Amino acid sequence: MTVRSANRRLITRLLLAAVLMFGFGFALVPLYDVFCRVTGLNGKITNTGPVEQTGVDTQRLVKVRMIGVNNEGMPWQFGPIDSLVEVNPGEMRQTAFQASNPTGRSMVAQAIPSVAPGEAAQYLHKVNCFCFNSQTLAAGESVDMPLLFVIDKELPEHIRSITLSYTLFDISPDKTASRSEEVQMGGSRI
Amino acid sequence: MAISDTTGGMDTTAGELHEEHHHGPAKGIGRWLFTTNHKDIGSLYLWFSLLMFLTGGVMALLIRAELFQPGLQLVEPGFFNQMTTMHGLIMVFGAVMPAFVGLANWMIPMMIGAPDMALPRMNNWSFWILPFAFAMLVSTLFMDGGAPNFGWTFYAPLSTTYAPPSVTYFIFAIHIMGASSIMGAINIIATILNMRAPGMTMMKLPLFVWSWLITAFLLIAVMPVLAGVVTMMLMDIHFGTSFFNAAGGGDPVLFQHVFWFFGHPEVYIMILPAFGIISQIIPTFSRKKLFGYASMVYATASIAILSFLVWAHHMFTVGLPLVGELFFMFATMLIAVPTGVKVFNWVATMFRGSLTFETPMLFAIAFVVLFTIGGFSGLMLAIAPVDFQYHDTYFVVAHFHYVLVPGAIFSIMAAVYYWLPKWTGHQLNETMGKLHFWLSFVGVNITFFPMHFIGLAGMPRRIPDYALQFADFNMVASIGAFIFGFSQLLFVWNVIQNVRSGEKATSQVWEGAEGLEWTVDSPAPYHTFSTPPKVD
Amino acid sequence: MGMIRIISRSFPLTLLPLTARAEWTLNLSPGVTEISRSIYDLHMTIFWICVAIGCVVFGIMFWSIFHHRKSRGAKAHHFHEHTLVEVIWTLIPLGILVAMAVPATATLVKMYDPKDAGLDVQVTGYQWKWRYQYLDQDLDFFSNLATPREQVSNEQAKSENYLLEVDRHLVLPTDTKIRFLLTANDVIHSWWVPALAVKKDAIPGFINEAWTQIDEPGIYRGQCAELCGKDHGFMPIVVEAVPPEEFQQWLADAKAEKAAAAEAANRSWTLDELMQRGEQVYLSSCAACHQASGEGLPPAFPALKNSPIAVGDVGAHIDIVLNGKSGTAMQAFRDQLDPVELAAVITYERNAWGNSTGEAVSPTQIADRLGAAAEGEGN
Amino acid sequence: MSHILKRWWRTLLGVLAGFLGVQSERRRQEDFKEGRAIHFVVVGLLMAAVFVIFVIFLVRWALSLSGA
Repeated sequence: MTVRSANRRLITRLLLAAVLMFGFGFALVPLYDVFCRVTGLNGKITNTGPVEQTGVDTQRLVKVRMIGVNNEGMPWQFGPIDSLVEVNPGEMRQTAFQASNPTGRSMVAQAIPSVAPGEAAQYLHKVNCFCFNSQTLAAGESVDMPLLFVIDKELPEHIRSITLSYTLFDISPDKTASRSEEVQMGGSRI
Repeated sequence: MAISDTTGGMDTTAGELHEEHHHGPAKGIGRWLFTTNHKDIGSLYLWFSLLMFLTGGVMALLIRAELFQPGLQLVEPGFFNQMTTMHGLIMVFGAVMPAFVGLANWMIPMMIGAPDMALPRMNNWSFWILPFAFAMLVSTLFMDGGAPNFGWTFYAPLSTTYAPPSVTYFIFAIHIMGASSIMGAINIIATILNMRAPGMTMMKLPLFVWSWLITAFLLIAVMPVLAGVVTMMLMDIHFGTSFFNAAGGGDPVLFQHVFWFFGHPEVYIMILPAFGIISQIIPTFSRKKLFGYASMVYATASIAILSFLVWAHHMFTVGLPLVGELFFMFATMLIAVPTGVKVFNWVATMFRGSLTFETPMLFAIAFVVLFTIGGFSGLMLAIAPVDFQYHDTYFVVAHFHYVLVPGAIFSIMAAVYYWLPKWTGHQLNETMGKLHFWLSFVGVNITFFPMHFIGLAGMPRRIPDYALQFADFNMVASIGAFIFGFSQLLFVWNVIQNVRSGEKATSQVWEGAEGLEWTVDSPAPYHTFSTPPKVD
Repeated sequence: MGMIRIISRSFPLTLLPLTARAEWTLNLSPGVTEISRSIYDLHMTIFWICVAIGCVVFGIMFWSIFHHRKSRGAKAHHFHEHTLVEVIWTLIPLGILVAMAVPATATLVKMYDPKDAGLDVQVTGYQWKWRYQYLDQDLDFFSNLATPREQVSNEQAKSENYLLEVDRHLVLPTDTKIRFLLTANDVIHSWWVPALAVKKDAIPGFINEAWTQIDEPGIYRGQCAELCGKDHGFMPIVVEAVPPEEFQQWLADAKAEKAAAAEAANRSWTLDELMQRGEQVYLSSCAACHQASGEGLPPAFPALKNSPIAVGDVGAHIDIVLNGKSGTAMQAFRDQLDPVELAAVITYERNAWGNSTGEAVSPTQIADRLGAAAEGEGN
Repeated sequence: MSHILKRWWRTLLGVLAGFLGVQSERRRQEDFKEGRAIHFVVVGLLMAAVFVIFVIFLVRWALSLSGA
């Protein structure tokens, strides 16, 4: 085999390796999700939808701290009805967050949930949550947004307190429009 | 290693690639633009990296000048952040990496008895796209909204949703640099695997070549990941995806995972060639073979794999679960030792040798001592609970500057002084070389050692102004930085003087030097080993 | 434009105008919590281990540099391998590190155990200030840098706690386990108080937890530890630890103060009063972006001087201050400031730097706007 | 058969030596004469996976000891 053809073969393989690694970079995104689901790395809740009731563990009482956070530039008034909910593992519990839009325009928001400690995320099962969908509120409108959840009985003993936070992001269409306009004008964030 | 120049050794190597090249260099600018000669391209890389080193250095001095005293004196906070970001990017991607590629271009073919790099034309491209990448990066300084200001680690969402418009140019610059590095790495691998002179088996490769072979594989593995992460940023910024944007279901912490998946091997990319260089220089001036060559090769090779398993030790404070913290702490500790003890091999090489202390050796010894100090602080940083106090303080700044300045940069300077007589044909001016060394050595320590103290005392990284209890050591560090910075002008002067004049160098140059590169004339002819040497 | 802004103001060339000189330290602070002390112990242990290894390695190296130099007639010996020695010098450090891992793991496990906290405090990072919410206590405030800008620009002598002082301290009880719930409003911040050995990233959209139990009353200062934009260096943290009884008293006082502020909104304010108050509020809450001169830092931060908002329709001006401007760095200040402060700062912006509208916005006007929205919530 | 096994065994030993960072010149000569690069890469990747699993067990063990 001549050096030239050996080189060509090697280049092909190495370029292929580079392309594969580029793909692998993107594959890290779903891999990370899987990894998070297994380890609760980032406190994302992955258990949603209907749940089978298998009895309540009345021996334990878990404190669930509810938090509402507004992300930058979000003027809604937003917070839980009950800041602290005490619940037995296995018990289905209904609570709600309140939101009102004090501005003079209609806005769309998306609530993003997060759980601390992250380890608890896989044991917090949300049957129904306002965070499944985006919320639209007209000017001055307000709404109670329900949340139905169960804490799995398998929750490790050492976790006695769970924090469930919702961060409200403004995803109103006019917001995106105004931002891209700014980009076109060459200006940055004003 | 016995070497005999045989004339009939054209059996396997690439004489065919060079039919058109049996003449000297072309004249004028065209020589440099269109050159496919590994020595020319090596020189281009080295000059380019020197230019970038000085540019990044000016930025560092601006940073240190601002930090000379508490209060804002010279620049505004926004511009300060642009400086820290550009300094980091330029030093990592513009100074250290191209310098190593330049050394590889010059030396690898000569060390393995090859007439040139395996892919000379690609070699030309991989250099010439670099100036464009950096021109684009530096031009962002003059754009509306300023240059990237989110740190060289560019954490989202500061670098996406909250970035200045110039971030797009930054992303393209990173893409080009990545392409250049990947092409360079492919070329180096092909050269080492396919172009060795007959008899130059893998077992006989000099350690510099070995370390570069492994580094090149690392580059091919991680530069595409970096390209991937900046592409995701680009899509988040312009195409409405949500890789790192929590509002759309993304995760800013994911950015850090992907970045450090690239970033940790990148650390080794910047230090393995340095290991190689030091492993060439210390034996030469100890007049003794490297102690534990086999161990060095094996350890370096295993780093290539294991360095992928410890990335999250850069992110102990992001809120990893306990299991994650422990995993990355244990893994880091276990991996650190086998690599760290390579320092012992260099010491053992010097032990019972016959030592002389020419300029390259001085830089190499300083490397061993100061790199080890950087290694020690690295060990301290590996302990997760303590890292909660060290993380993102000047202690970390001290740590990685000890690894990169008296580590990577000193090794590059050692290499330049070591091989310069071979390149120019002129003996080194030892007096000037030593003056440069001592000023640099003193300057580096005055600059970076106090940073350990201010970090432990509680000063965060990347701040343009600080509380009064940090004032004294910041002043000391700034003075050191100016000593170090200006002493590099001596380096420039030394190199230029050596190119222009000097005592005629012999082909062996250094008394204890061994290896193929020392069998050719000094200066090395434009084409070396057109006829492969025979290595027994 | 605005490529390199050189501050042309005073550049003190003398080395001495630091009137206050805090004591400098070389080492980590042992801190005031059990965790911070065990971290300090770990730090010192690993430090001395490194020193010991360093002494041995560099000792041998310098010994051989001295004795095995060619100028002293040293001849090179030709050994270049000894596997057993290499194995030994690898295993010894490995053993030491494994020994270190044991206490490190124990400390880490403790740090990750926020069980049975007596007080929950939500910490939210903003560009560039911190917000503290005492959950269950109905107390919520922002903590801004208190160092005057003149000190930063060297027009005034620097105070003792330069850049480490805030307008409102985070007051915490001693001998109580306190849990922090950390998040951020915009970019990633990191809440760090060295004396408590708490450093945790505050990430937008995510919640992190950390805890502390302070043993000694005192004032402990820290800073944001994660690059978060222009004023990353200007968002300090001040924790004031007081005995539990005193903490209860402080809570009661703080709530009373809040009620009094609401009361103050009902009385009438003159233009001068509002301007005076407004200037203070402006400097602590607005000047970081819009600059004390009102000229901003365009394009990122627009000027207010002669701006259409500040001299135009007052309703629009109130709206943007209360609700922020979506898609920009302009925050909603409705929760950050009370009605008096809001009215004062809007009045100030409409009458400072030659913006002579002569209009005064009254606190009641603001309170009505806020109240209307609150009623709209439908309870 | 036993010859192949022996070769893989030698490769495995080589990789482990790499992870420890120590190898003797004699062994290295043997590895380079008889071994094949691709074998070392494959075994190296496998052993990296084994290393990960080993550390995971180490973590679990440490946690069970510390009672968390």
